[in-house]
Amino acid sequence: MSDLDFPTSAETLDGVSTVEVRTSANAALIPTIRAVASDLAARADFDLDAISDLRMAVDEACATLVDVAAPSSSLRCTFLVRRERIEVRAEVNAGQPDAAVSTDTFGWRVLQTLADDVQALRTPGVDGNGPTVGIRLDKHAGDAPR
Amino acid sequence: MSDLDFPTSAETLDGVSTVEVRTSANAALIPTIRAVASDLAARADFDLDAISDLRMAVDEACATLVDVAAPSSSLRCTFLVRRERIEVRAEVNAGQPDAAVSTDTFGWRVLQTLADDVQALRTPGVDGNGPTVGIRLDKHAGDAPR
Amino acid sequence: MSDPVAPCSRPTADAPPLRTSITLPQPGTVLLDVHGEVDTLTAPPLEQALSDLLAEQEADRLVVDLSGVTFLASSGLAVLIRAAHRAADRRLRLRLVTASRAVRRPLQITGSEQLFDMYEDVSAAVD
Amino acid sequence: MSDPVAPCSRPTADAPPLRTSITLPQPGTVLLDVHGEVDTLTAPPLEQALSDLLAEQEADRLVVDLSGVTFLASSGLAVLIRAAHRAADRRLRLRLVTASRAVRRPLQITGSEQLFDMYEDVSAAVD
Ligand SMILES: Nc1ncnc2c1ncn2[C@@H]1O[C@H](COP(=O)(O)OP(=O)(O)O)[C@@H](O)[C@H]1O
Ligand SMILES: Nc1ncnc2c1ncn2[C@@H]1O[C@H](COP(=O)(O)OP(=O)(O)O)[C@@H](O)[C@H]1O
Repeated sequence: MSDLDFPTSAETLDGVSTVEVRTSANAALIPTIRAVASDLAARADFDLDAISDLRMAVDEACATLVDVAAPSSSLRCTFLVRRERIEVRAEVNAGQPDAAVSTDTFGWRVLQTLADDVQALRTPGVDGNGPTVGIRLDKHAGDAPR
Repeated sequence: MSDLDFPTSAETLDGVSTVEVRTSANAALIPTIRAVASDLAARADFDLDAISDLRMAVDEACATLVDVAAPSSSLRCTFLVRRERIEVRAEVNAGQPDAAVSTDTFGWRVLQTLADDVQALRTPGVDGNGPTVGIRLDKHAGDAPR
Repeated sequence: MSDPVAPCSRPTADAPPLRTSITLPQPGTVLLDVHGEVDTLTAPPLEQALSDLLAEQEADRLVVDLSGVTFLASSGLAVLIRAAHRAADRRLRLRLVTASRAVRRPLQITGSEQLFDMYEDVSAAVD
Repeated sequence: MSDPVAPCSRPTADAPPLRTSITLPQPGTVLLDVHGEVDTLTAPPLEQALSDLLAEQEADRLVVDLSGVTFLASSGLAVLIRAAHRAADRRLRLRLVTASRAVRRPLQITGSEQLFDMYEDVSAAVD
């Protein structure tokens, strides 16, 4: 696990477009985050398999995090759209002090298959707050013609 | 014009789902915000005309704001999804001290036609910063069968 | 392709984003039709619908039509895989009808296809 | 509906989200085909394409096929309306082919339909 280094504003740095989506940590809002993932990948000229994979990977990451999020907390998902790849960072404030992303599940294995790179992130909570847990993933545009 | 009272987190209060999207204030990212608007309206069972109108209204509001945004600043767009209606608040930090949303344009007249209610918002800047300008709009789900 | 006329139709409980229904298109064949998105919220109603399908003890042909499914998450895959194992206990293989990339792709990349008999349209699957 | 064979095709400059091309399906008729989303970024290339269409002095029938347009913002509407005024200066009415709600709805709610002759398919519009 590595430290979280979460971008807080939505600047364009070096041709990177940033889109940050923040919702209540509620599974009912994950479909909207999936829609953002699909839209960004389609506009970044990802091939159809890569669009489908990114949509599923983002869903998986968000579903995993919503499961450990503190009640009434929020889910933050940032898309860094680069040339030929999209990096996604999702995070929540966890409810339990020992909360972490489980990496021994079927879902995590699927996530590893879908993304080109995936990492679980964790920053311990301060002052009795739960830790911040997150998932970072990278997806390349693919090369099949659309 | 009224004061900005912008929600900063994405809580669910009283059955209101909140989705906040933050991007660089760049017209190239407005299509993604349109996609969020369409997705939320479709899932909230808006009729097809109302989905189309909300998508166009959100586009218009964001395009207007991107025009007055300070360089390298961000565009923040919050969707409050209520029963039978969606409220949208979009805002940017403006570059010029006297910046405001123009309400004497064709675009603004179209926006008034598309939304059930629309308001220009403005908070003066402090310490030599430009003002924060925004647009709030309300759209009802409509009643045509889908 | 003619849609089989259902002699018996039982809509199962469904949250708005997922609609399922079970029909008996011909003797010995049971067809579960699924429409919508299968994600963490809708995997449980899909699991219930698959249990209803597997409860048809007389049937020797179990068909799941996923043509109307527009998204399939790992939680949905896991439910399908569990149903395949339960069918295997009865020496049956589930027949899946998959028309779109949104369904085929998750089955492919997880190597789960081998657990099912795959069809591209429902008429071939029930035949 | 048979697509008219183009004796002359000039693709105009386009950002990826908007594709335009002008063809002469028959003597006196010029057809501008537009594909993509017309918003604040792509209204300028549409305006250029409409200027090219209006520059066809020999033509007495100017057709804009918007069937491939998936989004039309007020900036795009304004460009179409300006083109209608320029056509009116030549005592011509632009013919618009609109197939989807994404295009029909903005024209309807702004009352701009009256400025154009509206068609539902391109073969009727060029005929
Ligand atoms: N790599 C895999 N490929 C195919 N099926 C798998 C794989 N891993 C697990 N499964 C199946 O998926 C189903 C759910 O797995 P399970 O371990 O219960 O879920 P989780 O890991 O999320 O707790 C089980 O029926 C299991 O056989
Ligand atoms: N309410 C309206 N309905 C139809 N067309 C209009 C309306 N208002 C303006 N227009 C037309 O739209 C075009 C653009 O309007 P204009 O005033 O130049 O844009 P803006 O108001 O954004 O500066 C003009 O050709 C004008 O005739």
